Amino acid sequence: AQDPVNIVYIPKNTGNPYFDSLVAGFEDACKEINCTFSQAAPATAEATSQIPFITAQIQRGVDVIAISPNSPDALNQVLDRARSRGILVLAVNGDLVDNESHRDAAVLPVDFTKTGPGQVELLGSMIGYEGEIAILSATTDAPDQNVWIAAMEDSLENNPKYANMSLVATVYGDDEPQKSTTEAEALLQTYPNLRGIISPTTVGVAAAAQVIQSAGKADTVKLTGLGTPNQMRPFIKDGTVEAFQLWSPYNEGWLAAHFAVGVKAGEISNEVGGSFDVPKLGSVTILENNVMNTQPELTTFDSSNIDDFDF
Amino acid sequence: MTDKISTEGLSASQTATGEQPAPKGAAELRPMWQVILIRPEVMTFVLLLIAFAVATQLSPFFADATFILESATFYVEYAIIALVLTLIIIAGEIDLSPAAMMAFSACVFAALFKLGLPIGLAMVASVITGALMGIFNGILVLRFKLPSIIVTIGTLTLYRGLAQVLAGDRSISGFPTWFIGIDWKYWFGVPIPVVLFLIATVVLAVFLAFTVTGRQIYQIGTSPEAARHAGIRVQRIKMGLFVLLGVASSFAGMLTASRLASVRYDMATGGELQMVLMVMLGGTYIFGGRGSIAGTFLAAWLLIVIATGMNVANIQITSQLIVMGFLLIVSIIATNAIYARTQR
Amino acid sequence: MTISSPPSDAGVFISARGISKQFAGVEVLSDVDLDLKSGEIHALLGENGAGKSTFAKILAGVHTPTRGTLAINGKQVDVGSPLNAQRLGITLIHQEPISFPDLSVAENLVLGRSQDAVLGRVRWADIEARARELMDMLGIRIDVTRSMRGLSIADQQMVEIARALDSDARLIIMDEPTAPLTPKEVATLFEIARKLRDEGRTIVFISHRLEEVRALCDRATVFRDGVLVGTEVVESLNDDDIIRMMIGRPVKDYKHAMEADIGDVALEVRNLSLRGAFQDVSITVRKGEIVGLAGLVGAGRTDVARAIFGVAPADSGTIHVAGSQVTIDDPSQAIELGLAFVPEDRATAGIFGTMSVENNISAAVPDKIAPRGFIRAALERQLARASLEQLKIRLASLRQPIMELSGGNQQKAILARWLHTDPSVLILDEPTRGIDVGVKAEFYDMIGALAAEGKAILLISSELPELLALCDRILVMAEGELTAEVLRADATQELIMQAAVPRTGSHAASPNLMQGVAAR
Amino acid sequence: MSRFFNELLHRREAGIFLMIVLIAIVVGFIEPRFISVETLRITALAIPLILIAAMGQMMVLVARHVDLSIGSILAFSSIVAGMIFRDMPELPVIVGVLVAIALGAALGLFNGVLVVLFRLPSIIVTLGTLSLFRGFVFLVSGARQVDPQFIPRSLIQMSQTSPIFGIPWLVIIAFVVAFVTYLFLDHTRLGRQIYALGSNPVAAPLRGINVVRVTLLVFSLSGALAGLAGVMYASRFGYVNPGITGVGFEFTVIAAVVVGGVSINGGVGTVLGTVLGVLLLGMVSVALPILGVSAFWQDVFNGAVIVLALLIDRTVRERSIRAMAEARSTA
Ligand SMILES: Nc1ncnc2c1ncn2[C@@H]1O[C@H](COP(=O)(O)OP(=O)(O)OP(=O)(O)O)[C@@H](O)[C@H]1O
Ligand SMILES: Nc1ncnc2c1ncn2[C@@H]1O[C@H](COP(=O)(O)OP(=O)(O)OP(=O)(O)O)[C@@H](O)[C@H]1O
Ligand SMILES: [Mg+2]
Ligand SMILES: [Mg+2]
Repeated sequence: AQDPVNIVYIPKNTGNPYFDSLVAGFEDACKEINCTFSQAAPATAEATSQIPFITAQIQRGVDVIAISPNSPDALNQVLDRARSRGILVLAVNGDLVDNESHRDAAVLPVDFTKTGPGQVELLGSMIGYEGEIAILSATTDAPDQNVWIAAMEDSLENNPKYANMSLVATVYGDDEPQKSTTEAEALLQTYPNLRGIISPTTVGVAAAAQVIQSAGKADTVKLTGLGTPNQMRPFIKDGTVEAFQLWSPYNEGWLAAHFAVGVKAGEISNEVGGSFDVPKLGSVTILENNVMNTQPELTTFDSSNIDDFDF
Repeated sequence: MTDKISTEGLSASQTATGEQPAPKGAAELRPMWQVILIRPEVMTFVLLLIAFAVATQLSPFFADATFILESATFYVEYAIIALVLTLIIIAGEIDLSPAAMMAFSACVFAALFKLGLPIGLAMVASVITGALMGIFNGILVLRFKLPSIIVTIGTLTLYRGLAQVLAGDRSISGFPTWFIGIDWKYWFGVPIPVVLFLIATVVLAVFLAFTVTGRQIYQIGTSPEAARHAGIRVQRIKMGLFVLLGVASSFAGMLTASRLASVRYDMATGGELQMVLMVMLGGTYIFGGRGSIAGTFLAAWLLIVIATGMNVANIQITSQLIVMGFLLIVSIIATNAIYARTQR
Repeated sequence: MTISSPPSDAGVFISARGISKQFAGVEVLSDVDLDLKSGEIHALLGENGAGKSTFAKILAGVHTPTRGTLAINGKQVDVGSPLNAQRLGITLIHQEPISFPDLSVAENLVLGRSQDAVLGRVRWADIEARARELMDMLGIRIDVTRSMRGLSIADQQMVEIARALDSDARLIIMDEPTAPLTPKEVATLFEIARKLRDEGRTIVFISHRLEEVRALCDRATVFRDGVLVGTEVVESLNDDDIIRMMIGRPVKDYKHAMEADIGDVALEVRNLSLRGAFQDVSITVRKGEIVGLAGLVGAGRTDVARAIFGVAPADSGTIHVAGSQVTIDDPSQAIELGLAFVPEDRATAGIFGTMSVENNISAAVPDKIAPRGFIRAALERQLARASLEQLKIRLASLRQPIMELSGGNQQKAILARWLHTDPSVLILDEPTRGIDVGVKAEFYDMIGALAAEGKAILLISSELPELLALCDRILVMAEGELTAEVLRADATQELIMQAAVPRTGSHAASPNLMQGVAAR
Repeated sequence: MSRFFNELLHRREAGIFLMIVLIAIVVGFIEPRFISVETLRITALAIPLILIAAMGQMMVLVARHVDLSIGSILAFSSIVAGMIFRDMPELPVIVGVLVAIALGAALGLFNGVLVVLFRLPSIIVTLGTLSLFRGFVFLVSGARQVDPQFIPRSLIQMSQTSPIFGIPWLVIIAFVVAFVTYLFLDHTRLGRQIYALGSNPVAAPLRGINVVRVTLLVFSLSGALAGLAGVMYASRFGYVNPGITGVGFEFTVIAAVVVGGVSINGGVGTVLGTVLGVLLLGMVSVALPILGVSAFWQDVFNGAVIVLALLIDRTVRERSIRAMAEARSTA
């Protein structure tokens, strides 16, 4: 048969549990289809830290580079070079926002335009669609989060269902536990009537959960956001958090591997509007900007299903 | 006028002549091979050879000149700064803030450019910012006589903070195409940043080894007191070096900006460690007075080979951190030991 | 002067046999045999650098001897460390008082004393009470709770003495304790020392002041160049004997230099003052003249020299070089004006230790070796070689690190450095300190020759014979002020010493001293 | 003259205290909600980690050294403790705690040994071990985070429940550590030897101070306290991440200690001053978000504060040297 497709995945940084699950998706896929997989992770998620790794992978002559980019634009040059050597470049889990032409395709978990409204709906259902709410985000310029926050603001303003909910603050914890914690504490203190917090970032939602638990305010302040089940499990179990959302990072790896192998084998053509079948996921359509989603909606985790997940 | 003091019983003036081995105090010369071989730079060179051999063994993709030169472009930005840092450390000071200076001056450059300033002026402003930060470091160290190592830990936090305040978490891009991608432009088949590094090496090496100021840098580092007594303008030279480092950081920042086509406040985070590592690994004595540009040059290539080799061999970053930390400590200990040995 | 009581017949407390010490291969003590008896005050005498302090430090466990043994009460001991010395009953009052500036006076007194467990509680009240008692005993009024920082050297020395008193040490070594003290403090100290002797303890007393030795000590041992020359009962010695033992030749052998043709004023400083260092110092040095600056350690002579040369400029006063007033804020300016300065602290302010001899020699004249900014090795070599011959510097190679040279040869290299600047004024601060006798003589020759060439020389020295032999005129400083100016013809050691010893209360020179002061 | 110096030192503590009050008033004026018990609680919770590590760092600085590796030591102790909780849940919690402290002490000792054995400046040694120890963190953890579900409930509750006056255990432990440090430094011979060593390292052995022992001790204590802070990290944040935990911690701690009046020239520093320094920085970090100031300013503030504290230290020192010179001329 043909040589296996050589895939490398470069996560944002090492030691990030979220990406462990994504890697597992790749690994499992390559057990079943014709590919070999490796990963190379920088120590920090700083903008340039992935560049030496990309260069090294180009030199190693891999067929596919899948990457969760640390910067929407700092990687343009080096990714262009990878593509000029015939390497298939996939953005996974996060896109090169506004620089989509520097990668071949993107595998994103869900349609990001639905994330914001989905979160608002979830929180609204917890607080009876009424009261003050706040957002605890990552950094002020985090691209994905900003897209979601914009969508949240839009829903709150324009959807009459949320007319009684008011967004009183958006704060940023920089994805650092210490800063996220102090920001969350400041929210509770500054807004005594706060009913709910949305934290669309894994570090933030865990820190906020810890703060609410410490303050003993689980009854008055509801929290939701995007988190990993492992990170949030104790808070679901003790009732600090009723429900939160995410998608399956595992499926991202799974899909990316199938897509890459398919393209390399000429079975899938990377064209907008095309579609192909992936085992377990069913039919996947290539959307505008060559984006693929692993699932139509966010997965909601609560006490009923959290033990089914381990990532 | 004064007649000679009679020094009966003392015949020193008669016995003393020229370069005869003296009886007391004038120790034997060390053999020439020792003088040449027992030098930290030799250790660096040997390590470089070993690293090269190991990397070639580890990965069949490593031994490729084009690849190594291309990979070198990420590290020469630090290496250029490390060359200037070498001068500062030889002069008996240290500066841990250059990575932060890189970030802040690059942010100034990008922010001004975004404000509509012509790119040339923005570059000038960035260089001036670098120089000002160098002056600020210099004033704290020289005028207020604060220990440079701890002051620059303060200013490194400060400059990085300013970069963050100025640029936020956004990455700033949109530079004209001629500015972008200097690492993909070549002179004589070598990427321009690497050429610049080579030029800086030669210029600084000549400066340090053959000019009066270069000599005085060694003298200042060996004994600042004695240097001052000998009429050397210690403060002026040290201030010059701090400013030069600020300017070099600004240049390196712009090289990075060109390579990435974008600027963010977190540029070169943690780079100070790498720079210090290059200088130390090159055998420059942490207490000043000894060291060479050649050593830093070799050490820069050593790091390039190690990092590139490990990357291309897919060795996990965890091991890379340990190797780097270990190298730093071992190189300091070895340099120290070698110098202690040649003290007498 | 009181006649000391004869040494008691009690036995030997500590005996040294064959004690030798090398520093970096240089032997500074050779085969010293000495018995110190219980109940005696034993003087150690010798020129600067003779090895007195080194011997004292070996007794006190600060240094370990390269060879030789110590025995206490006949039992051989290995002192090893200061802590162990303390356990063995040996206490040293260091020549430079040891102080921990950030700790209180009381704490400085007890630090390291207690043998309690290290985690034992510190009883501040007891410590302070005891400290006050000791201070009262010594008649000094210091608040024992204040920090040590800022105490005068004299007070620091008294604290050290108090510390020694508080111990039940059998052997108390005092290394030049009286140098910074006032006569009254010296008297108190002597009283206490005698009391301790009468308790049967052994006291070793190091001093350069023969009259003190005569007043206090029972026996005296003289060192010269690291060798023990002899031990005698003090009463049996006269000053000439002692000096002869110290310098190895009769005093008379030092001959006065001849009058020379002295030219125009080369350097003049008027009313120079630096807060906390010296006040109102005026000095004139003419071409061809050697002017001495005498004084006790800490009198401020070095500070004056540093002020003239711009190392630590003065607050007020003026400096004139060759008749015109100048500003000197940095040594580089002084050099341009034709000044040169050989500092006393050769190791830190003179040499570039790890750099080659030729680099050291050329340091002050970069233009001569680098005509167009680039150093030409041949020129540098030539320059250095010329100095080798002129000053008879002994070394193995010009590329040798200068620290490998002996002190005397290092000093010659520093002098060579300055001669290349062709200075009109040379300031020499203790140029012969730590230099062996033979090389010293060479230095005297050179200094004389330089003056003969017409250079103006300001010579700072703590060795009176040296000043008496070389200088046309000697200025004396005490506590930061000029106290006397003595012409060669009138100069005697006594006269200078009297002006140099600080007076309590006022600094006015005594009337009979004034007679010796020249009116120039 | 030096009374004046002493008073200045004391005034230094009074000065920090005043500054804390001043900042509280100003912030309270702009944002009245700041003046509340809740602020006290948040501030109290923001400081225990820093306070405990600051006690160690202070001892190191007093001995005229510095320890830049505490962030990595904290992470190492924290991750190992976390792994023990995760992989050996049957062991009592205290085992993890003790192991964390012991490991911290061991890494600190390693720093000390390098400093003593090779006579290297501690700042360079610990700059090296800062990255070396971080490497160890990744190595032992396999770059895997210890998730919240594995952190024992009882440990988490240390930062939530209180034995008295609603003050969380974590805070109480931190202040107990500070008090014990005070007793040790001010009332034991060994403690005083640390000051003596830093005040005059050359003379210290002449007074029978075992320089090696004291140096190893301060580094081990600093490591052990960083280790303790590591467990407290797990308690406070509920998980341990090899890449995030403790990064940049050393700068915060050094800033706090230097602000508290501990001199980098050794020999000077008090527990009270350090506590106040930690409080000051802790309060500012709480005040910034309440005022709605971007977290970006935090670094600017920390950096400026380090530089400023050094300048103040310098001025005080210069004044005392001048006082000394004057004392000499009027002696
Ligand atoms: N630690 C040391 N390292 C090297 N040389 C030393 C050291 N200590 C003393 N010496 C040298 O040993 C010799 C004897 O010095 P020592 O201090 O014993 O003299 P001294 O008789 O006490 O002189 P003074 O009267 O000036 O105090 C001197 O030449 C001195 O330079
Ligand atoms: N109280 C003191 N505290 C600290 N240092 C002192 C004190 N007194 C004197 N010194 C130091 O001793 C050195 C010698 O003092 P100074 O230069 O004033 O006198 P000198 O007459 O040249 O003495 P010397 O014979 O030692 O050279 C000075 O550099 C000074 O710093
Ligand atoms: Mg002596
Ligand atoms: Mg002097």
